[in-house]
Order: sequence, then structure tokens, then C-alpha cells
Amino acid sequence: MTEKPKLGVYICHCGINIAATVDVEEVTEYAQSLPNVVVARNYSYMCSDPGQLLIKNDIKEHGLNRVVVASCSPRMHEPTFRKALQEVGLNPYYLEMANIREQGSWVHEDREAATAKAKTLVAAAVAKVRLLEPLTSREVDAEPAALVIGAGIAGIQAALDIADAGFKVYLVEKSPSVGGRMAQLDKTFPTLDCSACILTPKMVDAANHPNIELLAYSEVEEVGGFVGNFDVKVRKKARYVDVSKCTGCGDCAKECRLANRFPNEFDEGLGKRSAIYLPFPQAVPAKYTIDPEKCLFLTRGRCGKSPKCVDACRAEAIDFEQKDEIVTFKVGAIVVATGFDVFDPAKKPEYGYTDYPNVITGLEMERLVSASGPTGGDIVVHNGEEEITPKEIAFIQCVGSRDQSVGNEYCSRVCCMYTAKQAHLIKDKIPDATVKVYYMDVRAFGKGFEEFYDRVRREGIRYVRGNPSEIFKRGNKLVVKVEDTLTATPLEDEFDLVVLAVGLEPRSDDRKIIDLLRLSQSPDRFFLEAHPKLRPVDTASDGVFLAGCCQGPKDIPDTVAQAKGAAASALIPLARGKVAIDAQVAEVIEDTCRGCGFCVSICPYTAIELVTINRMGHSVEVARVNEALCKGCGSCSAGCLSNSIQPRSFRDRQILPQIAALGGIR
Amino acid sequence: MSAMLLHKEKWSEFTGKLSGKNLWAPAVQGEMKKFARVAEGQTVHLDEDNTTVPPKALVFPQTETLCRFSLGQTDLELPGLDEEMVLLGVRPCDARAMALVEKLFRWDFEDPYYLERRERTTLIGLACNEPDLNCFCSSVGGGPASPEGLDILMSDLGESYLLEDITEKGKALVEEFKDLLEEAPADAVKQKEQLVEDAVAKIKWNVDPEGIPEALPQLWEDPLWEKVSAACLGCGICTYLCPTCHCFDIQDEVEGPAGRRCRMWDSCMFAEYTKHTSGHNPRPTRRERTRNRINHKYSYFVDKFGVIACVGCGRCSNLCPVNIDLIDILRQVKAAR
Amino acid sequence: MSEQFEPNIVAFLCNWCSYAGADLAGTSRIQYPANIKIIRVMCSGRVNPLYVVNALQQGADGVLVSGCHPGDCHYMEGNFYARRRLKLLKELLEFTGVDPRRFNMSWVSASEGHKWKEVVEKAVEDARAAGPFDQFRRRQIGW
Amino acid sequence: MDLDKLRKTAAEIVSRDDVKYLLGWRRGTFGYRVAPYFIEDAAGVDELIFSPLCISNLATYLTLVEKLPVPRGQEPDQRKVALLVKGCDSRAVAQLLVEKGIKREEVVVIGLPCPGMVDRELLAEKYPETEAAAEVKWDGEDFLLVGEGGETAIPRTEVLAEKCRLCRHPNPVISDLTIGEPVEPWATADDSGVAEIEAKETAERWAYWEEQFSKCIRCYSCRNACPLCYCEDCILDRLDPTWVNRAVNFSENTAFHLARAFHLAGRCIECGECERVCPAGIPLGKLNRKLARTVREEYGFEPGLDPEAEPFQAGYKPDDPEEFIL
Repeated sequence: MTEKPKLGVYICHCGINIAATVDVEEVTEYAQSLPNVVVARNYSYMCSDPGQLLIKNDIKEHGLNRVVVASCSPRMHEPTFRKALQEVGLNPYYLEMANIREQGSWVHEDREAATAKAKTLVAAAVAKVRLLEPLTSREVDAEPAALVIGAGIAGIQAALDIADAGFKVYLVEKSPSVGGRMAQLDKTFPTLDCSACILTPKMVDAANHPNIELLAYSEVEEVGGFVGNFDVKVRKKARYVDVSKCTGCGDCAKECRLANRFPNEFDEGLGKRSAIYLPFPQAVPAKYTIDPEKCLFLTRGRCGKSPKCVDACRAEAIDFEQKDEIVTFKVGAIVVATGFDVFDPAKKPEYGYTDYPNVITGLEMERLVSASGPTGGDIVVHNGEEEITPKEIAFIQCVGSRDQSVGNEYCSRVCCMYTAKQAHLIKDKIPDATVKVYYMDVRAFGKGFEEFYDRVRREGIRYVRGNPSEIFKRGNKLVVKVEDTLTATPLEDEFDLVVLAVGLEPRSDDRKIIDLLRLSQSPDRFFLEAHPKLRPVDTASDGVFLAGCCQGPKDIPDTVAQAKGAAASALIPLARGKVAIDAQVAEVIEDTCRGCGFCVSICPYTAIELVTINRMGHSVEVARVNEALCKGCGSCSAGCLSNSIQPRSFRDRQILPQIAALGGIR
Repeated sequence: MSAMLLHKEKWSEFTGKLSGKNLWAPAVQGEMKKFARVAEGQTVHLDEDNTTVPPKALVFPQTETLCRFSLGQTDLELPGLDEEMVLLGVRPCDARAMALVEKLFRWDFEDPYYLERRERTTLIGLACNEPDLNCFCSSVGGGPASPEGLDILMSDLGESYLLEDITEKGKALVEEFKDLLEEAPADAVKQKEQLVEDAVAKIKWNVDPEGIPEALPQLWEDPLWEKVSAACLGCGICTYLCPTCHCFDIQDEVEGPAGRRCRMWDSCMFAEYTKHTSGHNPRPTRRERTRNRINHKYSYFVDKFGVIACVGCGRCSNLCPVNIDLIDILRQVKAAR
Repeated sequence: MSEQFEPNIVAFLCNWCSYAGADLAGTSRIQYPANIKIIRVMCSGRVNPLYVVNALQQGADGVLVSGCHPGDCHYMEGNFYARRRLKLLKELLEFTGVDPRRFNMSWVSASEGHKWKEVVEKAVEDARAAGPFDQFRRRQIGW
Repeated sequence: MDLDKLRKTAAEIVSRDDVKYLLGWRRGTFGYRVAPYFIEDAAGVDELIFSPLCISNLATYLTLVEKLPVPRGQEPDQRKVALLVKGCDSRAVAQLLVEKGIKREEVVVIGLPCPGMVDRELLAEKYPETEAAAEVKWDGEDFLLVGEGGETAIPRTEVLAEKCRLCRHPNPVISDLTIGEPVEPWATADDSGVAEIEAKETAERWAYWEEQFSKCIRCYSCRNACPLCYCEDCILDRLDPTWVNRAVNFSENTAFHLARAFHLAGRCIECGECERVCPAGIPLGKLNRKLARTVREEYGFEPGLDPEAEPFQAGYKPDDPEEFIL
């Protein structure tokens, strides 16, 4: 028997966030008049300790068995108030929230209208809460392993932390080596550490860690299941090199018929590689890979009399018979660390990136100044006529950032500082060079950033406030056309080299990850965190966490910090060994189920099956829900003609009274 | 009882005047014929066919509010009295049905809703000269000009209508319209009786109910019920449109803190009619339901009130989409005796 | 001059995209008409099309259903089911003479606070133009 | 129609041990009536008929017949039900298989290619019914009325049922055996009934349906006669929650009919039973046919043709129409 509902209704002022627009007294008074309402109160911050205490005391004192909180979005504080109910022994699912802030006071200025709407929303919550049912969430075992997608600095750090905590990690990297973007960098700002020097040890650690299974040159193909129990399918792409035999000597690449014929991706195309290659000298694993799109043997079926790499390899590691391999495993949590792409300046043709070889991107500059880069660290560019050491160098900031015309409204957060760093490095290597930086604003907000910015200005780097409109060639010089907005002077400055400080963009193939993991995107197209302030590494998919630039542009320390945060979050289910299954799952009313199987077809999680039961001596089929698989979406329910499958807390009998209350018919 | 003549040239004046009295008469709405309010001043046209929906719907509405209530208030709000109404062109069978149903509503409890509304209704009947295909009123104690239940009986004599007042209410109404009427000559009544005789003779598809009330209890488990109910769709046509069926359900409609209690037609042919809260249904199939429908009319009502609760209007047989035919059932009952 | 008719709109929003988008509109203080009242469901696939009929019967002048963009559904497919079902309902409503402006459906993602405002404004304007839907109200007739 | 062959086959089938009864038609008790006929033994086949008056869809009975509790220690009757199906009726059988309303092994389907049925009410309007039972036969393209007054030829177009005028599948789509030669599907007529309503202004459409739904007495014959409305506990009968009040008024009637039509979207096989049985003459078939046409034209799907098909409302395609979505 269910006892008679006794409701408490709590209206939050949220300081003045609600109270300034909604007449909370009037709403309270109105709530008091609603059926089964025993207490109605308002308070400045319901979510605060005293606010929660108010509810708890009322539950004890008045024997309340249902609670309505009219405040912010349930997406914000539903867990808070559920917990409060639970703490005084009331089932946490006897709670309904009326969203009178995000969908009330914050979006309606008119006090009268906002108050009237708040009353209606409270009435609907009251109508629903009376019919809610007590639910108990169950727990299932969590797989003590994690998947980390992407092995840049974020992925490596997350993997190391999880592995160090004692759990198995599958670290999946789509390119042949781990390292990611950080491996491409020369020095890091503002400390000027050698990027490779601090990264390489971590790469090696990750590869050698007993708890980490490194799956390089691999891609995640399918993710099924749910937090605690994800089923993962990974495709290990064929390298055509037996990694157990390859010693990384590099003889094959030297002998390759197409040796040094292809732009090296790692060097941003500035250097060359063979059809069989190691992306960069410190690559981990240090194993060669045959590019299947370039290799003569793989594309044409023959390579001279016999492939030269085969002949060159003393370890006999070349294996053209190798096939992609599918690996499946289970994990309890997933960290997404897929990184970023840099903005393609071809989208801003006025800068002539595709026309002039001496207009380059910031990332290309990294390779150019790097001692391990294609020029061995010498800054040499081709000005269209000859190789030169540039003496007059320009940097243009915010290329592809803060630019609505290319669809990127955001600030990429790293370009100001990497420009300062690169300018410094140029001055270091070419002391007589003139370096000018064209900028809109300089954002030097991080630890040591402003100091570094001051330092490079003191070193003679000239900062010109202006957004260049065009780059064109005059003689063997590049001309940057710009207005110095501080002096309102139009300028046409001549340079030997222009570096475009390109911004960061989401990976072009992000869609795949979004589809795999049901992620959302924020307006900037980076992956959306569950809450911008309080759950910055979580996603809307339980058990899936974000690390690094896939969530938004950030520098290395922020990336590492976030990776550690994601690792810590991922460790929660792993360390607990259990995950709670949502109690708000679907339930079949077997008496009326006619076994048509519509719900079985509909369910995206194959959580429903037909089972045979005995109904009054007849064998009949009815639907049955596997509660561990059900996510409570309710698509089955809306497709059930006899309404025999109902998601708990979102049953028809709970929603229809809400509709009636919002409809307002009396 | 007086007998008056209403010449047809005065018909439109007659109905025009009558229309000021909240007059209802048969009207066609699509394929459906039923009693509809006659707009003031409008002439009524009567034809041979009976209505699809019997006039019971006016005194025993399909849905009626018994009272209204609201949360926290102990006082119930009760409906006011309906306006008085006059029904013109009621068939003797349907009027007789009202007389029969009234027995039920006066029985162990006097139902104020029905009785008051019935009290405020004046029925002007129209005798049938041309029985319909399924009519068998004369077999079940009625007839094409049965006065039972009527206040005034009207008979179509060709050039004129013969108006006979049956009740005081009817008499008063005739009196009110006497300017339009004239004393009926003696042969007018004779002519009417001849028409009735002719009409009865035209009824072919009928059955003598003699012995059926006695036989029914004996045939409780007879296989005939299964046979006659096999094709039944379990819909409410035969019962909703039966002039003597009077079963109702009472439900509360609640919207937020207020609501109403209402009474609505129910049908023993519906599966949930006897379904218990437990899920158990003492009449689990259409066999038991069909058996109940016949027994109620031809046995239980006879036991209780001494009369068959069927007036032979033929609606159930005529309107059944799968040809479940009352006469056929009754003939099978007799044959099974 | 008569006062402008203020329609009552009942909206069904999926928790993950549209409801979050409406929350974002709130956090961003994007103003829109108060006529819209939201029922949160986990997925647009949960919206039984008969809810729409029921809402119109119970006092809504317009109904809005909003879910994730195709491909973005938190439950992978729910919005596809919603799309198919609600299309059929829309056809049925139009065929029976319910003003098509009384029913709108939208895809609004968690980041589309501005789109949410536009959708609400359209739904309100549509329903306002269609007028009060008194003809279909659940009425307690016969006194 | 080779009635002898039909009866002989029926007798054979109904004599089988694994067949409980055969569902067919017989002449009704009067006029042009035809009644569904449950034949339990070979002797019963003498009354079996198949004529242009056999319009009712017997597939309805496959799910309508109640399943009584089986007493402990007994086995439920597992015998098959045999039934005669026209083209449209067979689609109901196929759709029931899709929705697992029946199992294939529970039925013996006897297909009857159908040259078109007579609308009894149209016939009675022009040739009034008498208490004597009359017969109608196919006569080439047309019909032949055989009654007390001898034979009367009736042109096909005069009395052909509307659903038959629009029929696209006169031959059974599923059957264990077929009696009679397949008929050539005739030129499909435009659905003028639906088109007429579509041509109206919104307010006129509302007025039209307001008049129609106001007539409804909620006898539920439309629902009960429908071979695909067979939930034992219809949601529209339920009180918790109440989707539709039992009260009979325009608002509730409309909600009822919208729900009924919607539940049949992508399932209705256009047998027209709902409309035929309605005592108020509400053109319910138009609601169903409108949605069926949408499903056919915009989704390329017709229900009740393939027993293996995915149920329409339980499926989707990524490129389903969405022009209506903001």
C-alpha cells in the first residue's frame, strides 16, 4: 500500500537570481494551496547546508514523503537534493524539481509572467511528485580496466596515472607512434624546456608500463555497453612490419625505392620520408610502418624484382601478408584524449599561405626551429627564388581564432605565447633578425606568461597592434598590409618570412568519436563537458571522460592537469569495483504486454528480449528488460501500443498529470 | 381520452408553435438519425424510418453529471433541473421502452436524475404504418400504436394526423393547441385501428416469446450460446442503441483539485463490464455476455417486473455489423427447449 | 484595442540536448517568451505522440517537441523514432483540421541556446496566430 | 467462384485433427446480410459461401476469440484455426505475423482472390432489402442480384465498396493454399475521399471532422472490428492513466479517434472494417488511408505485405523525412 502523499514544496531565491524576477512569496503561497502540500517554504539558497537542513527537518517533523524543489535546473542540483532526502531516510526518487531559474527567472524579465510560469511549473512538479515511486539503484561489477583514446601528452598522462594506480589500461593511438602534438614542439613556453626531453621519458614509460597495453597504429571501432562494462573493439591496422622482429635500425627506409619521396607528416610536410618509415627518431614504439597508400608493392603488387625493404631487413620483419587485427576487450571507464588539429590557413587566402613558401604556420615553425627537425634547427626558408636565412620576420596572431568569418569565435589560448616563444627562439638563432608581431590583444594569463611576454619585448620583438588584411609579394619580399590601430597608420611592411599563429581546431575526424561514445559538442565544436564549471572532465555519457585539447584549446600544463583529473575520475568506478545502475529504467507490465516485440526492435541497447511465460495456462511471449543494459531513454514506451513498458519516474501516469497541470484546465 | 384531427396543412403551424416548447424531433445527421432540437419556428418532417439512436438518450443521457466536487470542500454541487421538453414523433416501441425502464429506475431506489427528467418530458408518439424489416413489437406485448409511455399518440391517416391524448400532460397539450385541431369523426379512429391491423400483418420476421422466459434458465449451459455469440465483436451497438438497455457506469473525472462524478452508458457486451479489480471476470467470453443480454431482457426483467424488457424495435438485429439477429437467437432458444 | 492573446505552449524536451540547450539559454540570460512550459523527458523518443493530443486537449494552444540533432542522440536512435512517429501525428493532426501551427518539432543541441530562443519564439508566434484552441478542450459538458 | 471446390477443400481442412474450426461466411438471417461462420465439422461446409457480400474481415477473430484460463493439469488447445482470406484480409494476417499477434503455425490460411465486394448499404439504398435473404454473385466485371424477384444485373461501379475501388492487393499476399485464379489488379482509383478533405481549408477540415466525431456514440465497434486493434486491455479503456475520458462528447471522441488512427499508422491494411461497422457512418477509413498513403509515399512502406518486415513504428531510416522539423 502506498501511503497518502505528504508534500513539502521549497522555493529557492538563489540569492536574487530567482527572487529578483519571481515573486517567491506568491509562489510559496500558491504551492501551499495545491493538493497534498503540507509545507511550502522559500529560502535564499536551498542548495546550501541550511537550505537542505530545512528540507530534512520538515521531512522528520511533518512526516513528508514527497519533496518538490523549485530552483535551478535538475541537471544542476537533482543529485544534491536526492542526497538530502536519502540522508533522512526518504527515498531519493521522491523528489521532483521545478526549473524556475534557467527556464524561469533567467530567461523572462517580466516579473508577473515569470511568477505565473513558476507557479505553473510548481503545480506540474506537485502533480508528478505525488505519483512518483520509490526506486533503488542497484550495483554491478565494474571491469577493472580503462581505455584511453589518443596517446598525446594527455592520453599518456592519464594512462600512466591509471596504470600507476594498479589498473590495466588500453592506450589506443591511431598514428604509428605515441607522442602526439607535444612531440612536434621544440621548446615549451614560458619555461623553454625542451619539449621532447620532458615528453620522451613519459612515452617510454607508457610503452613499458606493465599495466599499459599500448595499441599504436590502431583505431577504436566500436564501443558498446555502459559505465563499468564497456565492450570495446579496436582495429590494429597492419603495419606490414612484424613489430616483434623489427629492431628499428632504419635500413629498410634507406633502401626503399621511394626513399625520402613523401612529405613527413610529423614535420608538417617540411621534411621527407620513405614509403616505409618511422615518424620521428624518438618514436615509440620504435618500429617501422609501411604506408599502404604509398608502398609500390602494396599499391601495385610489385616493387622491382623484389621489395628492397625485404632485402634490406636483416631481421626479416617485413610481412606483406599482415592483415588488420581486431582486438576486443572490456573496460570500466574511458578517457578521450584525441587532441586537436591546427587551423588550415588556406581558409584565409588573403594570407597567401598556399601561394608563398615563406608563409608558414606556427607548427611548421616549431619543426623549423627544432634541432630534430628537417633543417636540424636552422631557420632556412625558400622565398620562391632561393633558400635564405630570413632576417625580417613577421608573426600574425589569431589566424583562425577569434574569427567569426572562419567559424571560430574562440581564443585558442596558446598562440600568443607560442608566438612569443618562437620570436624568442628566432632572436636566439638569428640575433640580427627583426621580428614583428601583429596582434589584436595579447593574452598572457598563465603562470609566468606575462613575465615571458615582457622578456621577449625587452629582447626587441616589436608588437604591432593590427590585424593584417593581406600578404602579397613585392620583389623577393613579402608585404604585410596592416593598419597599426594604435597610431591609425596604414602600413606595408616587408618581410622574408611570415609565421601565421594558427589556432587550434577540433580534430577533423571527431565525428567518429562522437558517434562511438555519444558525445556532444559545444558551440566551438570541441567535445562538451558535463558541466562547464563543476564537471569539466565528465561527459554526458557516464564513464567517459575528457582530457586535453579535444575538450578545448589549452596549453601543456592545463592538459596534463586535466588528464590527471580525467584519470582520477576514471579511477572511481575502477577502484570501487562497482557502478550503480540507474534506477530509472524501463519496466514491463507483463499482464498487458502482448509480446509484439516493437520494444525489442526499438531498444538501442538490446536491453529488451521476449521471454515465454505462462499466462493462465497459455504460453505467451512478453517483453523483459535487462536492467543492467537499459539506459531509461523510454523510446520503447512511446512505441508500445498497449503502454506495457514504462520507464520508471517517466511513466505515462506520471507525465500525463504534468501535462494537465501545464495545460492548466481546471 | 379525446381524439382530435390535425390536418396536414396545419402541420407546419403546429410544429412551428410546438417548437417554442423545447421541441425535439427525429433528424438525420449523416447516416445517423436521432432526436435533435428543433429550432424555433422550424417545421418538423416525419417519415417512416425510426431513429438510429432511440429517444432514451434524451431522458437517460449517454453521459450525465451527477455532481461536482472539489478538494477540501464537503459540499457537493448538484445539477439543476433540465428544461421541460417535448419529443415529437416518438415510436410507440421507444415510448414503451421508457415505460419499462422507468420500472427499473423506480424500483428499490427512486433515481431522481432519471425520474425528474422523465417527468419533465412530454412524448408525442407516431404510430407505425409501415413496420421496418426487423420490427416485431406486436410479439412482445406492444404494437404499432401502443400508447404505453406516450402522452399523446399521433396516427398518420393520410390527409391528417389523428391525435389521441393518453395522459393528463397530453390532454393539456392538446387543449393548448385546440385552435389547430378539430374533433375526430368516429371513422377516423376506426381507420387508425385498420392501419394498425395492416401494420401488424406486415410483420413477418418475428417470434412468439411464449415459453422463452421459462426456458432460458434451463438453457444456461446450452451450446447455442457459443454458436450465437461466435461472430460477436463485443461492441456496444446492440446495447447502446437498444431503447430498453439502461446499464450505466459511474466514473469520476478529476482535473487537478476538482472534478465531477458522472454516469455514462455501459454495455454488458463489453469485456470490462464485469471485470473485477482482481482481473477475474465472471463473464469471461462473449458467450456469457450474449447470454446475459438475452437473459436480462427475456428472463431477469420478467422475474422482477413481470414483463419482457424488449420492445421489438429491431435495432439490435438491424444494426449489428455481423448479423447477430435477436429473432434468430430467440428462435434457437425456442428450438432448444 | 484588445489585448494580445497569450498562447499556452507545452514543450517536451530531451534531457541531454534540448533541455540542456534551454538551460544554456538560461545561463546565457537569453530572453524569450514565458508562454512555454517544459516537461523534461530523457529522450525525445520517450514522447508518446498521444502526449501531444493530450496536451492540446488539456489546455495547450501549441505543443513543441525538441530533441537532439540526428546523430547526436544520447541514446543513439531515440530522436529517429520520435521523428517518424511525430511526422505521422503531424499529418494526422493536419488532416483532421488542427491548425499545423499548433505543433512544432525541433532539433536543439546542448549548445544552441540561441536556437532554442528562436524555436520558442516561433512556437509562440505560431500558436498565437492559430488562436486559443478552445474547440478541443477537455470539457465537462452536460453541466 | 467455384463454390463446390471451396466447400470440398473446407471440408477436408476442417476434418483435419489439427484444425479446430474454419472461419468462413454464410448467408445471413435476412436481406443482404452475411454472417461470419465458424465451421467445426465437414457437415457445416454446406452453408459456406463466398460472394460479393462476404466483405467482413475474418482475421479479426484470430485475436478476438478469448483465451480462457487452462485448468491445472490440462493442456491448452493447440489446434489451428483455418480461415478464408481475401487480398485485404490476408494483409491483416501478414501484419499480425509481423507483430506476433498470431503465430504462423496457429493458422491455416485459405486464400481467395477477390474480384471486389459490394457495399451492402449502397446496395440496399438502390435495391431495398427484404426479410427474405438474397444473394449477390459476380457476373464478369459486374454483379448479379439474385432475389425473390429474379436476377438483376448491377453495374460494378454502382455498388462496389469504396475500399475495393481503391484496392491494390486483390490477391492474397499470404496463404497456405489458394482457391480460384488470381485476379488482375484493376486500375487503382484515386482516393477521392481523402483528397476531398485535403483540399479543404484547415478550418473546414476541422468543421468536417467535428461533425463526424460528434456523431460517435463510442460503441467501440470500429476498434473491435479492426483485425489489428487487439490489445486485451486497450489504453483508451484505462483509468490509470486516463488518456481519454469515458464521457461521450466531442473532445473525448476526437481524442479517441486520433489515438485509434495513430495507433494504426503504418499498420492499417485498409480492409475498411472500422468504417463499415460504424453505426454513425463516420468515415474512419479516411483517417487510416490518409496515414497509410503518407507511409507509402513518403517512407516507401506498405504494411501487411511481408510477414518478416520490420514493424513500421518500431523502425526508422536515417534519411526519414524531417522537413517539418525546425
